[in-house]
Amino acid sequence: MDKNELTGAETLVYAKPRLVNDTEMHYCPGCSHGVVHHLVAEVIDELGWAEKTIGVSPVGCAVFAHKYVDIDWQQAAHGRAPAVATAIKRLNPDKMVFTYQGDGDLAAIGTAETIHAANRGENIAIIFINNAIYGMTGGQMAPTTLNQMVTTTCPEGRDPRIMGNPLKIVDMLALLDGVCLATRQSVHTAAAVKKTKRMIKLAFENAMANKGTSIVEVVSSCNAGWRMNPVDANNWMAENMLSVFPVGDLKNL
Amino acid sequence: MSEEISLMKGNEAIAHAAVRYGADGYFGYPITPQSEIIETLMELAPWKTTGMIVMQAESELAAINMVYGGAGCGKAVMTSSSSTGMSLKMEGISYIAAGELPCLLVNVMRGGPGLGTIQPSQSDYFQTVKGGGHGDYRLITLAPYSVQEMADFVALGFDLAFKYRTPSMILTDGVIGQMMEKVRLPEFKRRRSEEEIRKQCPWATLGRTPDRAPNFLTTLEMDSSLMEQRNIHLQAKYKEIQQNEVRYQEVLCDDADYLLVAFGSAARICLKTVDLARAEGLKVGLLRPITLWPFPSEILEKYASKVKGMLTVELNAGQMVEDVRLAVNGKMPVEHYGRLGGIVPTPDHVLEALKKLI
Amino acid sequence: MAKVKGYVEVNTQRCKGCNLCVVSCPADVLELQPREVNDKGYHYVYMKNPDDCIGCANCGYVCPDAVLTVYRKKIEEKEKV
Amino acid sequence: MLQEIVISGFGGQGVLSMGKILAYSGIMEGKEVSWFPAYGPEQRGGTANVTVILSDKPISSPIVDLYDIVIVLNQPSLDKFESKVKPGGTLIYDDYGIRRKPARKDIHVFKIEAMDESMKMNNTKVFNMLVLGGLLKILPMIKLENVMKGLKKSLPKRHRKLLSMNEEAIVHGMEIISREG
Repeated sequence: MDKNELTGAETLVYAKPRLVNDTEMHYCPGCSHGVVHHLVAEVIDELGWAEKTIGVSPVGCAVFAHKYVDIDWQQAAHGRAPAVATAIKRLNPDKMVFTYQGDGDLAAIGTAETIHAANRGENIAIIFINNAIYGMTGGQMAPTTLNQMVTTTCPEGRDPRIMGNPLKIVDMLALLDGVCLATRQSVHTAAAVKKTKRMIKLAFENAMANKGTSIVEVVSSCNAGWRMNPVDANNWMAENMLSVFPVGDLKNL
Repeated sequence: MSEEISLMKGNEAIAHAAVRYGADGYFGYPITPQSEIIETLMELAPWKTTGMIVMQAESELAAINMVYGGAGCGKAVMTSSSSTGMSLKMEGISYIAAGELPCLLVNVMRGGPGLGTIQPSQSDYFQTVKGGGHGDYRLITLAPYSVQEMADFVALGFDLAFKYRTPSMILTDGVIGQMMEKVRLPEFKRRRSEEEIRKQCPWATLGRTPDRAPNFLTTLEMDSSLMEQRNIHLQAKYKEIQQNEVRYQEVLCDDADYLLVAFGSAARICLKTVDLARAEGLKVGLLRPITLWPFPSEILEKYASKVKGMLTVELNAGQMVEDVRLAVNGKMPVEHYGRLGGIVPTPDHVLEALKKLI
Repeated sequence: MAKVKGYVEVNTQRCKGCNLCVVSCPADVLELQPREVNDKGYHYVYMKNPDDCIGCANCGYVCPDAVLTVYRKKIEEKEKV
Repeated sequence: MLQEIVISGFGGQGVLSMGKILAYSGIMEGKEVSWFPAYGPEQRGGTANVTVILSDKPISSPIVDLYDIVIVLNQPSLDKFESKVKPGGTLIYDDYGIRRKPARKDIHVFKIEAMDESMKMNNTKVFNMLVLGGLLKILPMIKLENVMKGLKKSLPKRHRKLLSMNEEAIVHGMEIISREG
């Protein structure tokens, strides 16, 4: 059978999400960010909320998120996305407001904003990309870097006696009464991608239903920062990261 | 302006005026000597009446970034702090200026540097009018010298901020913030509807609509040639503000041999010094910059050829004096008198300093 | 008995050759071009064994750059005859 | 008319609120007023003082060198402010806990035993109103009816029931002030 017999609107099963525009993403080949961007765009489109969604992008690799997904965005100062989102949501309670943050932004410089927004139960969704490294600045240690993992600022591997242990911030956030959803997912297989999409959808629905703060952590790979090819990086992530950051719901009210 | 006269602190007047202006949100963190602003707002509970949101943030960093978020939606939002807290906010203020967002900032200054003292000071002049945060930006800076002006400058600050899409700062200190005087509060104004905001601020991130492309607010531009264009645009706007928005007050300047130049609380003190000096037959006037940026350089230059000398009086080691000297450009001597670290000079102290100059 | 046939359309200019789709495919349909590169210099993906595609769209889900459009059609046995 | 007044005592003695009532009363009388406290870190006890200026003309500096009227309610305040009375001005003090009495001869000195009196009345809360009464007796710059209006304005609504008690204290304060020397 040739192409013409198979392709058409009625046989279409997967295509670029409608809210993702034609701007080429700046991410490295194989980066998890692109996959999660698509999920965010698909969910907003499926919910029909493109006109009432405001995204808050971070400082880090996702600093250009606003270029790729056709909704209104604000790009926050490093770590402050939850504070920015707090104000947007409080001042516009009928909008869907979410942040999209990396591990440095959310779990290092912005720890206070993250915890306090969640503790207040701000009606926002937080998409948290945890790839255990600082990608944009060239591969330095993140708060979530695994023990013994090598980065440019722990070239002999992270030593927990000196550098502390990987910060399980979503486990911490799950303890807060303001949080209605704290879940950890990944996007390294098609099945994992579908599950993550369901949880992002739930988080966005929670935000609109004013149920409190929802956090979706996506354990991700950073093949460039890890100095691996994309396939090896995903495999390494599955073998090493998921034991420290196991997928599953930490809280789902 | 309402008919009723109230007696209140400058800090309280700012809170009342913000609610009456129809502000949409206040985000702050307590610090002396300005905590009455958030305390009064919490007492007024405007979310029950006008719908204005009042939030105690977890830090000054969070507060200024909440302002960024709210201002990015075209809302009339504000924050307040005092010196050391304002230092923490400076990064956010640079972002707000770069993002061309309107908002109102209030700094009720205390003595520094460091944690310093909670007593009144004017030592954040440089921080406010020369930068503070990084990059080439400017803050419209209003210096009230009475409780009435504290109330009035809320509306003025917001209006200028929206007119030019740039942050405004009310730069005041513990004297004006803590003192009580008579004040006539402005009439209540309705908060703008979302429709009105969308019309006034087409750039606001309120959710894309089919008739426009998505709005995004970012201050990052990796292409230096585009970043230079952005800067040129900002500078053109600042030039326009300098041409249109200079404000000052002249007190008995016409026949003056000597001019005191002072803003805010120091200007109040100098008002009395002028009286004391005139009683002794000294022809002394007061020129009070109301906008510290844009600075009233032209009027100072005009007086430079008429008076014998100028004395700036500041609650700092000599900051505004640099702008006065630039304005008169060496045509005549400009001296400085100031007290530091939270000490407020009295009118007699100023008179003594003035006599040394004469 | 019905059989499922799939087709993967590749936006070759956007492909960054990361290979994630290739390893996600349960039917060994995809491969990176061994020699050809696109304008960005990447060895883009193509259907090496198009007849084996079942249109599961796994490749599409894991592609970070939305390069792939996936189609699937049920085909009756009789058509095959 | 220009009256530059400082009231100084321990925190909790009602120094700031007495100043506030005085300022409000001034407004009711149609005067220009300013009220400027010496503010510090929140502390129970400690010392407190407030400068109140009443004037027929707009007030220039809320901060002054010397005062027309100095009201001191403890020894540290007396030590600090006795020298700040303008020659010919007025000093009012409560001698409760005072070991070193005012010494200046070029000013008018009045004593009011408001602390003792309020303890006798078993109501130390009206202490500051007794002092205010004493001040108004010797310098009737504001009519009593305007003081009462000012008092009403400055009291939170939930405390309005205390109005008559305060009025009685003001009137009583007028009776217990006496000139020294």
